[in-house]
Amino acid sequence: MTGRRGTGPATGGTAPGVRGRLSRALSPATAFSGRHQSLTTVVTFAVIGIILPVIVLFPPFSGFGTQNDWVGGFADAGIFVLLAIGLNVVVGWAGLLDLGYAAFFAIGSYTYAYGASPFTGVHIPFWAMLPVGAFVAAAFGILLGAPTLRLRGDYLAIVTLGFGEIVPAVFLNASTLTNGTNGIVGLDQPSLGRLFGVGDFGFTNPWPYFATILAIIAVAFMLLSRLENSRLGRAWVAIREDELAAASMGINTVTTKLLAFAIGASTAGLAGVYSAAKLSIVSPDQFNFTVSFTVLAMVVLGGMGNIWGVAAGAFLVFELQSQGLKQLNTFIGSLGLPSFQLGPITVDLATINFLNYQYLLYGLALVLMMLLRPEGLFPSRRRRRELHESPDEAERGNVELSEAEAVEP
Amino acid sequence: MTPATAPLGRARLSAGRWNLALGTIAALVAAYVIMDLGAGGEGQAQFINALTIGAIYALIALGYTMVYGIIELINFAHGDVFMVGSFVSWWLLTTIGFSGAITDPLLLGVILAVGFVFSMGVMGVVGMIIERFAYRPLRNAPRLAPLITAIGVSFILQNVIQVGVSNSIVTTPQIIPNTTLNIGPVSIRAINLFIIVLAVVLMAALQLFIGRTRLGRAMRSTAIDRDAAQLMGVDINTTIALTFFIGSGLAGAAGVVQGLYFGVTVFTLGFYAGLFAFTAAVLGGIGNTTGAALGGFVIGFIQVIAAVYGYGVWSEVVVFTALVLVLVFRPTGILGQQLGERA
Amino acid sequence: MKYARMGAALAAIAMVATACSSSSSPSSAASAAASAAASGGGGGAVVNVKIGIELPMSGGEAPNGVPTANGVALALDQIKVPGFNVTINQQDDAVNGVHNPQQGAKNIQTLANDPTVLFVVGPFNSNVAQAEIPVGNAAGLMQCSPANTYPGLTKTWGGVDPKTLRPTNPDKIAYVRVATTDDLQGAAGADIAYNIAKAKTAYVADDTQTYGKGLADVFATDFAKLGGTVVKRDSIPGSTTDFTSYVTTLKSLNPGYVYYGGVTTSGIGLFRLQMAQQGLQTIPFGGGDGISDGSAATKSSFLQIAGTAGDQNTYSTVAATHDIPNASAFADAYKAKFSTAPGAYSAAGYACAQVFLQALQAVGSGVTDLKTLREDVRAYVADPSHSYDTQLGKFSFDANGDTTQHIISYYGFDATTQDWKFLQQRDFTAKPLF
Amino acid sequence: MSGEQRPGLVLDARGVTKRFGGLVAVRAVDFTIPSGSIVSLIGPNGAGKTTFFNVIAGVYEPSNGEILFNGETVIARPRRTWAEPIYWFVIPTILLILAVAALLAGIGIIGHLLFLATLLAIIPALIVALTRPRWYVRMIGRAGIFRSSRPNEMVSLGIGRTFQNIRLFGNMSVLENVMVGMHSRMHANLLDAALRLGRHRREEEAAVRDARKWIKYVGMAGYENEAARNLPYGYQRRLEIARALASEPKLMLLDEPTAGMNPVETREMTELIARVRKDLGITILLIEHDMGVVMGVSDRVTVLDHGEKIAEGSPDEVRANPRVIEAYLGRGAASA
Repeated sequence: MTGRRGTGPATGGTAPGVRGRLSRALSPATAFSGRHQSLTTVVTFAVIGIILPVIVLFPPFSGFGTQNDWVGGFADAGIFVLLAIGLNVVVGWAGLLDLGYAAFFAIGSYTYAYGASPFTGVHIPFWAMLPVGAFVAAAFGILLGAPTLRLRGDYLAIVTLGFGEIVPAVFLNASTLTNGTNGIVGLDQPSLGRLFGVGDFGFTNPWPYFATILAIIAVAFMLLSRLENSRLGRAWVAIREDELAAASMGINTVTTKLLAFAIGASTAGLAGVYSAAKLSIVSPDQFNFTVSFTVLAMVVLGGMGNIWGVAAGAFLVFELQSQGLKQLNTFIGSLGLPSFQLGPITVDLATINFLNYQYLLYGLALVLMMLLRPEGLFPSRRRRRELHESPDEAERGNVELSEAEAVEP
Repeated sequence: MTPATAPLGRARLSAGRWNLALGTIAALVAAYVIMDLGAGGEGQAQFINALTIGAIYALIALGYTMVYGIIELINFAHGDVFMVGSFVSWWLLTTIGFSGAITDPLLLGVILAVGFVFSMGVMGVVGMIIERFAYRPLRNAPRLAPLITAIGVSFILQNVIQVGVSNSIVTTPQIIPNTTLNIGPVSIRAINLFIIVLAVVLMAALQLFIGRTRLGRAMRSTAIDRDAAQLMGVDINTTIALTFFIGSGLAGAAGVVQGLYFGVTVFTLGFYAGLFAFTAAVLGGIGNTTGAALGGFVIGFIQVIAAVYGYGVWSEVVVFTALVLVLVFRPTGILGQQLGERA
Repeated sequence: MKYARMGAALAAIAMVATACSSSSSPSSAASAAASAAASGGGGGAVVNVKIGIELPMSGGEAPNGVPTANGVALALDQIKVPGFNVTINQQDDAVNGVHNPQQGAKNIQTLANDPTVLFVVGPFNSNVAQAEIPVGNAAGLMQCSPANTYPGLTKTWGGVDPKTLRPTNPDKIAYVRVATTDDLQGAAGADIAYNIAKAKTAYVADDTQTYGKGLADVFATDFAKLGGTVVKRDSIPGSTTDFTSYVTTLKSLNPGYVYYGGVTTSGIGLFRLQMAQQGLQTIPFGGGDGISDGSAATKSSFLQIAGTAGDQNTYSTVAATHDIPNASAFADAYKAKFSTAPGAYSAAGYACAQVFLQALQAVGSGVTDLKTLREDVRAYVADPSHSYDTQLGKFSFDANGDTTQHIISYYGFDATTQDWKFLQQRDFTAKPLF
Repeated sequence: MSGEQRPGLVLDARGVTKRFGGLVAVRAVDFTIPSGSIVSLIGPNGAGKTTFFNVIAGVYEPSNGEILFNGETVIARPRRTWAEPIYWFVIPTILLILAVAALLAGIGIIGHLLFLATLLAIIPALIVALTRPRWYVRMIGRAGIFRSSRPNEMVSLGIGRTFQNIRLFGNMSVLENVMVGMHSRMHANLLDAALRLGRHRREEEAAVRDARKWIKYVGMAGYENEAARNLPYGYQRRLEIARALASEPKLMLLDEPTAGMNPVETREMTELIARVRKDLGITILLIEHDMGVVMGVSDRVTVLDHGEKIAEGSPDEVRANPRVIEAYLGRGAASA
């Protein structure tokens, strides 16, 4: 990310050519956004909030659905954007691989279900439940993290994966407390109490939801990007790069990692509360490992570490999944391509349902992305450095090895 | 880089070996007693069930642990390699044209041998291909990168089977006759005995291979220090490919066993099997082949005990709780070596 | 969740119907279509309206959704309502190949946003329905599910009032279903176990899913009410393929009957297979329509997976009348149009479409305002006094939106045909179990 | 060397022993560093220098002995007491096992009571974990199972260090590297940063100013925005020192700061080290192989061999010590 607190855009001195000229040309704007980051965030989201609903009125988007459909879809995409930027804190910044992220999403959702449904008979307003859900998810993040964050990265991955399986399993099997597989239904709708003329959000009008998720994301963005450029954000990156060196620079690695975990979890908690309120039911099978892996794919494809890239990645992947592949079916079907022989198999593109190949496409995207463009579509500057290895990196690896040996008696 | 990953090969437990043996026996006795209490007279049968699925987990876990030992990568696709292996054996047996038990012992032996060799070979090659294209280019990249390609490969394998073969359960011919053998006081079905013996033989062969052969030494030395091994003339690429071949081959064998024992396979099989097998590898101490086998049996017993007492739905929770507890108190697993201070 | 995973059941129905009805009555659906087409000529301007379809259409769940949607399409082909041109707005609630409540809610919203959509056929899965009912209720858009059987969607169940699913207009029904609920099917299962298989003790298991668990719970309750004893109640996660330890447990309990609530994809066939492996194939085994999914020759069906050795003691139920009118004509027409045999829910989809078309015919003449029309259709279908003559027989919807057709068909395994054989059907309205 | 600490000692290590399994890497070493001095630790390869160094830096815990920093015990062999949080979990776990056992055995009432007791026993731990997470982690850290916070605590106390093989944050800029060094001197917490309170902004601005100052001090002005991994080797060494200086240490541990340098770079580095002591009054502990450097800057030299201290004194005394000659110079005469 460029522009940390008035130091101006750090072009790194090595960006020649077009990129350099471009960044020089844009430098007043970049400098402004560097200084007034939060204002920029708010303005950006306001612009997004206006542009997105407008752009879908025009072809080709208008052909795929009405404006209301699109806006409803954007509101759903917002859930994944929120999840992705939360996971980005854990994976992209602190470098901890969390494969059970959906667990915190589930915890946020069930928190809302307990706080605002006929199931418990408690009816706390949605707005109050947002911070509560975030807090509860964060608390579980700490409870899980405290014993396990000492573990090495890969072990952490498997423990989080396990946690991601345990949480839905508990919601499924502790049926007296959670209504089991049927889930908890009839959750309260958010309400503004006649403010702006909006009472209950209801089920038919997507606009209040769209505005709400946009606001939640904007706030999350503001807070998270402030963290990125703070003492804490630097500590996360330092831990990701070299944990021992980070500890030797005075960083309490456990606390810092725990904070990353808790903040990531709380963002998922927010998403969970919002999603539960929008859907008005929670059931255990909404939170299986597909959710965790999808969000991880979004983070990786978007560009680990770059909060804007991750958000864009999540948005694109979600829209591709919910609109793109379906349209691809229609599109290819409309081309009227002839079928052809591929060895013993007859391939008829028109009959292929691309929705069936979502996993294949995900998988290929993940592999190719790692092989060809490991930093993702919209990489952060730092990640680009890290993932495109210079020749002396290999040397560095050797150096580390011998250091490790030296540490051994 | 970790200073001291437990190397492949026999657990370096000179003093602890007796403890290990005694501990294992004590644990087995305890497990038997617990099962017998809950199983209402079928304790022995349940014990054999646990040993059998433990053996399957152990076979899969070996692949995880070998790959981890040598390149420190959680090969997330390994569970799906196992799944594909079960489909390969399904394809072979249905293509040859068997649908039921084969009673002629000679023919059965031949078919089994062909089936295992074929599946193990095919899956070994698949494993090598995966390594060559998805992991090798990333060998010096940050650790997250190959982990993510592994997840990607897992998606690809699942989807290929789902779309290309079947999106539902397929039935595999069970060619081993359903007979019960009585050996002294023990009554055991032929298939269970076959699986347990097969797993033990394969594991023993693996130990011998790693411990006694030149290639095994190459693997061990690569696991301990890749650069030093290279300097000593070990061909790293070949050695790592070989590791993948063996690990994936074992998963292929487990795939055949899956078909023979349960009679079905399905494209989603790999995820949970892989999850449990990897947990087994970590429980036992990853990088340690004996530990992986031990972990596999531990998980088998946990699952069966949970089922016996009517808590089958909680077995997943119990397994992962056990994993967290073991890692908290012994961060390197049951048989893992103590790592250096920093990891 | 499931209404009738009964592709084969339908095929069987078709065969039986061919055998005994001897095609004396021509297809009433076809004739209705013909007469409608004939009389519909003079109505003036034709109003373009749509019927929404909201089913899982991709991935592993395509076999559920596609044939059902085809049933709807077939109905639209065959039956014309004068003055209206009915087309389809198709939505898919599968994400990554798995049904997804979030997507379902979004789809129903999309359908509600399309002013020409007057009626929706779907959803398929109960938890998708739970997410959709509030939306459809708020939008005043009538939904007809061909497949939901979870009782809690329409009546108080497990202490939950279905009105919580309708927060916007609690007293307005915007969801009906043509499937009989699981409480009757569970009761039918208990009936089979106690009265047909003459078992006094039973082992009951489920696959932890809504459908399976509901069914198994009802079975356990009703079996006890009939005087039997449930020796053990197990839940087995659907992802498992290892049932050996459960079967071994079963062996030590030696019950007179085994009832397993769930669907084939959860591995129930495997349970039966492993029972046979451990020599327990003589214990009668029963399940719901989740296992009535075809003969032993059908790929991935319960009977194929279970293997056929000694399975004469296997029973299943289907929550529908066995004597479907004109089954053969329906099967033929379906085959002619889609060149495959009808799927498990094709007839149910067809029936849902018929409900809509008959309602449209009743309220539609002269109304051109689509908003009014949508509400009129909803109100007509929600009114318990109206009845419908459909592919599933004649029925109406009660005040909750449930079908009044409470007929469960009983099937048993027939070793000679290697298929399910119709045993009897029981009308629970006329002849309740208790 | 027991008894009250003498005035003027920054560091006082008493009987430090470190074992790795059966291997004793450091054996009962007493070691002191007077305030404001430059002390060198030398010894042949494998003598336990780096191990000892890592014990002081908090990376390893000593198997025995204690280390006093500014007269306060900061590192000692951890002892477990029953008050430690880990035991809060032991009791509930035992209760839970008993409860499950009782339930399985069919003694429902006892099982339920035990289960209740489990909840009661775990609640204090949960409350602490939820309300005071930092404190909870610190307490757990003391229990000896989750020790990780040692090195950073040493930094907070005033010990900065460099590494034998450079461990910079390669993908961060030079400026960021130095700012990470200031971590323990900065106080902005999560809320300050998230809400960007004035305190945080002022602190960040001051941090940038200070970081630039340190970069200039080690002679790297103009490289602020360069990625650390792209720096030339000598600069990487300097940056490590700048990063360590940024934590405002009282004692700086330099692990072979001139390793791999050419004579010019070595001379510059030696000058820098001397300057750090002179300008900033920072005490320095040096591990070094280059005897020229050691003899040139050190006030005192300590020699380790096979984990034991074999000599201590001024450079000249050590040079003349026969045991040292035998153990070290005798074999490595070329470097003497």
